[in-house]
Amino acid sequence: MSAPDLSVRLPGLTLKNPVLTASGTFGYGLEFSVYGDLASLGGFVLKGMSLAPREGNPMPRVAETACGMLNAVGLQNVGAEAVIREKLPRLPWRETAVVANLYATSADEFGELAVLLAARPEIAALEVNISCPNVRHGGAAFGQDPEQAGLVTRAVKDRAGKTPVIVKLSPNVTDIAAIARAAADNGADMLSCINTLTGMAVDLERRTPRLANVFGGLSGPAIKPVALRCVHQVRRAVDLPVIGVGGIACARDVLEFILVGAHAVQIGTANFTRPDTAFRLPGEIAALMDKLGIQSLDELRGTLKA
Amino acid sequence: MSAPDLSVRLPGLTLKNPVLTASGTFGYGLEFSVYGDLASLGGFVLKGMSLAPREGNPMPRVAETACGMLNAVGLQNVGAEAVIREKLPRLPWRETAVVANLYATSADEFGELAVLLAARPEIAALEVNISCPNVRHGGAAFGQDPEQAGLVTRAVKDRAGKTPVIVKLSPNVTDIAAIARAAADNGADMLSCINTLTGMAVDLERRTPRLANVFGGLSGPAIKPVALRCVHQVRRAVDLPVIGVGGIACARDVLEFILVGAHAVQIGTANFTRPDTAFRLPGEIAALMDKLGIQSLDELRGTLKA
Amino acid sequence: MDRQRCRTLKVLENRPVGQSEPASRFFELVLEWPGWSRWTPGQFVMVRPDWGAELTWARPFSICRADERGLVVFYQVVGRGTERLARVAPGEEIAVWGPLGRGFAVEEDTPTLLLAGGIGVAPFVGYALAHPAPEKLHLVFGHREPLARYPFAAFPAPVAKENWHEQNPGDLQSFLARVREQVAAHAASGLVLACGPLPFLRAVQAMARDTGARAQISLENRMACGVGACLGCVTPDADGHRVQVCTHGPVFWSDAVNLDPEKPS
Amino acid sequence: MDRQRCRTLKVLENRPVGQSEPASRFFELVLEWPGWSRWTPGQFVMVRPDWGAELTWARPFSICRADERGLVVFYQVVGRGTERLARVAPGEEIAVWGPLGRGFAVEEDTPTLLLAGGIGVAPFVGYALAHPAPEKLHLVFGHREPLARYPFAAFPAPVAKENWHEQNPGDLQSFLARVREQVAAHAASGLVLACGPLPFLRAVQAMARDTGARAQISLENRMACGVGACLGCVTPDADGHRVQVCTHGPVFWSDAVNLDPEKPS
Ligand SMILES: Cc1cc2nc3c(=O)[nH]c(=O)nc-3n(C[C@H](O)[C@H](O)[C@H](O)COP(=O)(O)OP(=O)(O)OC[C@H]3O[C@@H](n4cnc5c(N)ncnc54)[C@H](O)[C@@H]3O)c2cc1C
Ligand SMILES: Cc1cc2nc3c(=O)[nH]c(=O)nc-3n(C[C@H](O)[C@H](O)[C@H](O)COP(=O)(O)OP(=O)(O)OC[C@H]3O[C@@H](n4cnc5c(N)ncnc54)[C@H](O)[C@@H]3O)c2cc1C
Ligand SMILES: Cc1cc2nc3c(=O)[nH]c(=O)nc-3n(C[C@H](O)[C@H](O)[C@H](O)COP(=O)(O)O)c2cc1C
Ligand SMILES: Cc1cc2nc3c(=O)[nH]c(=O)nc-3n(C[C@H](O)[C@H](O)[C@H](O)COP(=O)(O)O)c2cc1C
Ligand code: FES
Ligand code: FES
Repeated sequence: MSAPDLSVRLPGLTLKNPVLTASGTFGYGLEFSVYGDLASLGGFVLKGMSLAPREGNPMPRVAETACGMLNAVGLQNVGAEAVIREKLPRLPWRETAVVANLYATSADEFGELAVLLAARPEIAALEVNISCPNVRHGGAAFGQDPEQAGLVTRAVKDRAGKTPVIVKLSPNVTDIAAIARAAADNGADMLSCINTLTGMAVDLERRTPRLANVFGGLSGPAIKPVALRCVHQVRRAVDLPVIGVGGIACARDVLEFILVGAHAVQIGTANFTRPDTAFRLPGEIAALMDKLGIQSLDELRGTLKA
Repeated sequence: MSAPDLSVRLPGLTLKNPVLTASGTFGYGLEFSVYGDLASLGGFVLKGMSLAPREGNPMPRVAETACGMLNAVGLQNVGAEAVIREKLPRLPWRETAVVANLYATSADEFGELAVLLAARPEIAALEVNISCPNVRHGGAAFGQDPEQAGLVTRAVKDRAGKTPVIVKLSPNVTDIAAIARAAADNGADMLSCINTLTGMAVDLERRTPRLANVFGGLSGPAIKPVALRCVHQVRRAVDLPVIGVGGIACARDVLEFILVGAHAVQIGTANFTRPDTAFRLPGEIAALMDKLGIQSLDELRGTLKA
Repeated sequence: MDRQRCRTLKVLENRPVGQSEPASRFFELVLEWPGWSRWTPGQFVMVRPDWGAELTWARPFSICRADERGLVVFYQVVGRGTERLARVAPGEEIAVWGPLGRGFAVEEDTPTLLLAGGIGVAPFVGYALAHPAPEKLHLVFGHREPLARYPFAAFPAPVAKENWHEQNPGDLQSFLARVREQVAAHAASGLVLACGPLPFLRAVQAMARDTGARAQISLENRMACGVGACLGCVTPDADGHRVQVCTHGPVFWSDAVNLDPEKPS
Repeated sequence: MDRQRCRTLKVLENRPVGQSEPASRFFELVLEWPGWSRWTPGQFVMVRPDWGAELTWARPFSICRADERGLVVFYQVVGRGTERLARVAPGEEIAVWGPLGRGFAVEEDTPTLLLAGGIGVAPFVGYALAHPAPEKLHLVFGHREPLARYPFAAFPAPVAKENWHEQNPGDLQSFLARVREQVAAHAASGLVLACGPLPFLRAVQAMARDTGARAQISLENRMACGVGACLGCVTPDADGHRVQVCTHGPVFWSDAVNLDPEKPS
């Protein structure tokens, strides 16, 4: 049997395999380059960036929970221009897809970011973060209202030129399909889901929240069932490729998301459990496909009998 | 130091301790009576009941997930009249609070159920399940729309006489505070939160959902951060006692919910990890309070510095 | 009532059976005696090592044997829970509740056919040991792994026993033909008891229906609580009502349950 | 680049130190040699036994010693992760990545003061063993548990060392007074290195400021990734920018970081 075909065709973008890494969990890629070959990944999504530099939230920002973690980093980043200047030139963008993750507090600002990043040859796609629960302005608010989600999507798409636009959805909504439709109707090329679930943890002895920000985003294996559900609902609601994110830790998890209809996946918290997790996955996926007698991801994608 | 005071005063109801068990995870109490003394609990909530008997969803109905489980039982129950006839007479209701959990597909039906159950001396309170993700009609739909939630609450409250009414909230919403306010404005005496998160799991080899119903409700330690967050948000939004539910497994968990503002708690999935979990908790809570130098739950409740 | 039915028991032994390789999949677990006043073969226990919160449920296992020397469970490693169970060392403590459910009928004077598929042989060991007239018992055992991996030698001598090793295509058919022959032989005045994989139980159910034999089958539905509360383990009964396997079973009269797979709605 | 920096290493030893009771809280973990080409005392490793998914993160530990015989970590059991780590048996494999972060300055000709609080003594063992002129080192060690539980005897003989056992109220003050005295003594031409609980580091930072001593302190912020990616471990630097302790530290010049607790916004 020949090696299974792991490639993924997306609008305006072909990935050598379905393994991307999730924004905020893989730095600028460079932090992980000693643990594996960045070029071996399907791609990686950069830490969320804004127009101006942001210092993020105070400490503590992370807490461990049962099969998961909470974070309230609050989008600390050096700002888009510094990323362009200092990080992009160092990335192996000709060999793997480098995706920019955008955060802003207004549709206009999102548009400005899109102009900056879409102009960069290093950037293969823009991922619009309308789902961050850890910032006071914008963030999840855009992702929780179809109209706002549509406006932001349109603002980015209009200024992204040929660079494909991925809209990242929040699970903290009553009806994720409605947000997905709004994004689709306003020009999104792809959707990624999910961002984190809003959660909280407390320190009983100190009688304080475990995060200075009180609320944080829950990620990790704990949320995988919610992520699978969201991917399934979104795939049934709109006819766009979906990138599955949430609790993915092993090759089996990846194929489960493909089975439910995802085109590709992003690895988040699992990068922390072992920094070479993402690098090991393409090989492990191929081996598992082999074992299951699956030749290509297309053959598996969306074949769930439901 | 004297034994800590575990009692909880609720509208129309005093509990000897904050430990209730959650609907659907403790049968009719009787299933657990060989594992402990039912009368030693603060109370227990009966399996959700409807007017007519229901056979629930087909198999498989449960799946294990990371630090949690999915269920899609679909409210199988023998119907309210059979419960009243066959189960209530066998329960130690003079010694502990027996709470009826109500499910219906319309506000009128909810009202009818309320009439039946509120008339029973065995029943200490009614819990209105407007948050079940596992049934096609009603269920979560009522819990995801403030107006519907208000109507159902009103229908039950109007027919419940002196029996206190607890409205059980769903976490599968954009704004849980809005639902909480709707319930409060329409006469709810207390709120319980949370019911399960909608999730999904799949069998890669068979290419099928792991639940015949496709979607199910996620419960267990995995969801504790979401439950704590919801209790915190709801307590800040309305001035009603809240019963915390979601992933509670040990005395520390219980006190964390009290710290965030809950009056009492319900133990769900943890009843499955060991059938004597709930029975052991009151003693373990007292021991932990002792260790922390807390004399009464009132002293701890809602004292989170946030 | 015995309010101590959920106990923390010390592991006395936990070792691979019938093989020496580290990759063993068959284990015998011996726990300290839980002090039960009574149990019936075919009943089961829920077992939960102190494995933390990642695996939510305890795991159900048939009682293989139980006497003053200890409670014995015989298990096969098939997934995450049994893998972790296999790593538990003697001296560690694990939570156990039971005996649970309804066991097999014991009829002293009735020729009784024991039909076991694979690890389904486990409860019949205790059944045979506790039976007042083991010479009335006839075991027909079908297995895929070498015989030494199963507790086949543990049956008392008076039991008539035969084993069918499925190694080649066609072996399964020979085994089922033998089962059919024996079910027919026990149809008039005997009792048939079966434990094994679901397709095997379906076959036995059909044979019992065809021959009119009185038969009991033991189901292994997935269980979260083991005590009748979660309604996760239900099976449709003959009237189409969904009943809990953990409390109404796991042993049912074969005409009392509907084993056809339910269609997802 | 060495692309093998995340390794699965075999546990050679993992045993309680300085006591025989089972309830031991201090352990020495020896792992097979990871084959590093280079490391600096004060650097750390992330350690993750094969404990399943319930505990999400690996745990950071200072490198206590590292040479061809193995990688040695010295740890105190304080929570769920270290409890599970303490149960790992020799022969098991655990994931380790490192060496991580920036270690302590080594200045051959400079009298160097090592200030250790409790388990914070761990990295100084390797520091002293690797130092080209151990006779220039002076260790002041404050501890609450009996001395035998810490790797105090492991320091090479030329190191001047003194220990302060905090048993009674007031002992802490005597210890801090001695620390202040020694910091002052090293202010003019020495180097001060400190590792221990945060309040202790704050005190050392203040003393260095007051006396003008050149000092480095090692921070132990909570870490999820250890590689600079999660931004969970940040601390404000002197300019108020939040920098990752795992990559910019864990060892900082004491005037380069702001240790005042941040106010929740
Ligand atoms: C009443 C009863 C008695 C049993 N007696 C024995 C016994 O004596 N010896 C023994 O080895 N096993 C017995 N089993 C089966 C045993 O409970 C399962 O093999 C075990 O729970 C699997 O746990 P796991 O975590 O290793 O597998 P999982 O990781 O949970 O699953 C691994 C695989 O096994 C399947 N599986 C898991 N649980 C069950 C189940 N309950 N029924 C059918 N398939 C399942 C899954 O679908 C999956 O394919 C019994 C089951 C029941 C209900
Ligand atoms: C760079 C670095 C080097 C370290 N070196 C050592 C060492 O050599 N030996 C050693 O014993 N310990 C060392 N630590 C601390 C060690 O990492 C923690 O004790 C450990 O992670 C606790 O894990 P746990 O799961 O047992 O505790 P948890 O269950 O996670 O927490 C238990 C308690 O410890 C506190 N805690 C947990 N992690 C940390 C942390 N990173 N910093 C401060 N408090 C924490 C929690 O707030 C809680 O009160 C080091 C930490 C860092 C960042
Ligand atoms: C520490 C941390 C930081 C994150 N930062 C971002 C971010 O900047 N932008 C974004 O869109 N998502 C961010 N996320 C969300 C992840 O990209 C991902 O959607 C989420 O963690 C769920 O995936 P997982 O369960 O695999 O971690 C962050 C997550 C974590 C844990
Ligand atoms: C098997 C099962 C059945 C349930 N049935 C009901 C029900 O009938 N009515 C209801 O309001 N909630 C039901 N629930 C939800 C629980 O009462 C509880 O809200 C939820 O499980 C979260 O708590 P936990 O994490 O402690 O389990 C059920 C949960 C489970 C696991
Ligand atoms: S296992 Fe819970 S009802 Fe049978
Ligand atoms: S631990 Fe992740 S950035 Fe430092």
